[in-house]
Amino acid sequence: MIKVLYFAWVRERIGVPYEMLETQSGTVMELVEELKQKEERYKVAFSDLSALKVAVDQELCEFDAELNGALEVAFFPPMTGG
Amino acid sequence: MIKVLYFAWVRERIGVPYEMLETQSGTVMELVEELKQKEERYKVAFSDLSALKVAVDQELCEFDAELNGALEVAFFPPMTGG
Amino acid sequence: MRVSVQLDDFDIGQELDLFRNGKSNTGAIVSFQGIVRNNSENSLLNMDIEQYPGMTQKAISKYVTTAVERWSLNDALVIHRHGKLFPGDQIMMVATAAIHRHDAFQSAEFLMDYLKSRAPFWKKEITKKGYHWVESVFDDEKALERW
Amino acid sequence: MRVSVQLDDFDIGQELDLFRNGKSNTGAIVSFQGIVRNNSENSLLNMDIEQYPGMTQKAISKYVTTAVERWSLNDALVIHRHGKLFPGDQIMMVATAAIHRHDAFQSAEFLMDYLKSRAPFWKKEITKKGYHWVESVFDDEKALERW
Repeated sequence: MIKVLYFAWVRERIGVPYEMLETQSGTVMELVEELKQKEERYKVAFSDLSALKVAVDQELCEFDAELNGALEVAFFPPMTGG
Repeated sequence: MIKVLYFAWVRERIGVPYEMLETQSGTVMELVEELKQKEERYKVAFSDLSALKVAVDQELCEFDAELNGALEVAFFPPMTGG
Repeated sequence: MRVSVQLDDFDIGQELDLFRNGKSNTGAIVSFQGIVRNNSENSLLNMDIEQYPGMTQKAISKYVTTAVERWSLNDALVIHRHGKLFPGDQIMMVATAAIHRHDAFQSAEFLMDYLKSRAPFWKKEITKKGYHWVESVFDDEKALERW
Repeated sequence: MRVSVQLDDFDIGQELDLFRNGKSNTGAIVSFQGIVRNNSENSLLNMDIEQYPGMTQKAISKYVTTAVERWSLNDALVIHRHGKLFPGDQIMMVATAAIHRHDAFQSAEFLMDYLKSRAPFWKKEITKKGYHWVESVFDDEKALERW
């Protein structure tokens, strides 16, 4: 089981702040493809990956990062704090 | 009459914070030479002009600046505020 | 070093007074204060700042540690608010303490650049017409290149 | 814009609170606080700051005006003390308010660089062994070249 979190407009498009998933995906990219197959709202949220960032276990990483053993994956737009 | 002011160690070497002078000097440099002729303490204070700065009427300037009509000339070491 | 992510407002004077005490070789303290500013039409009702709770504190602490080491700081402080904020409210502050001013300035700018683009906060602006998520600015991403 | 040359201490929190109020498009405030730091032998008894009364206010105001124009600042503040100061005491502060952080940082650094080398103040350090005038640092003069 992996916890998948969504923030800002990604959360709004997907409709939940997080969900627990059973997945065989080996990388973030594979997880994204798996989600896009599932339902239209994921397809909308992940339509332009260049507008998104991802963190695995609360560390920023690239979409080709591996998931092995990760507890948490988060998707969100570029940060705008400060 | 012109008011000549001294600050920091220049003031200490010359012994007064300011003095009123009657002078015919046309430039700061001529005034310096005039003072150096007067007494030893001025010779000591003005021995190394590269260690000194000058302001005419409260504006920083060079030693070749003209004095015509100036009310105030000040000599001091480089500033160390802030 | 202190990092605080909080809903509540803070008193910058009190924070700077606490921050100043007890380091006898500190000669320079730089602070940055971020404030909710109105938009050009003056139509901002409020702002809502979302965060990634588990990651925020950790991410900021990493940049603070980097800054303290890189510029030999005596101390560094970051306070960042989340939740509902109104025009004129304080969003966040950074403070850095060093022997010399250049290190204090550089490290504060470094921290600001990283907080802007790498700390997991997202700003939503609510106006009379509705709301929108603030978009990241190319210049903010670009600003990281100089460090 | 405010420039104050004074003997008395100031409350940086109170100053920043006053400074923040009333400009609805200010998004960034940078402050610098200069503090009397002890020397490496920890032997500093006190510092004495001499000024050129007629010129100080005028010289600082000139640099503040330059900064406000060059970086489109909403406001700028300089407070500089003179007289007898002790280790840990505040010497001075600068604050700049802008729409964006980069202008606030740049203008505060510019003001500090100019205050250091162009405002007529001279620092004397009094230690157990006697006193000496603080010498200007080559780097401080050099810092002006970038502006």
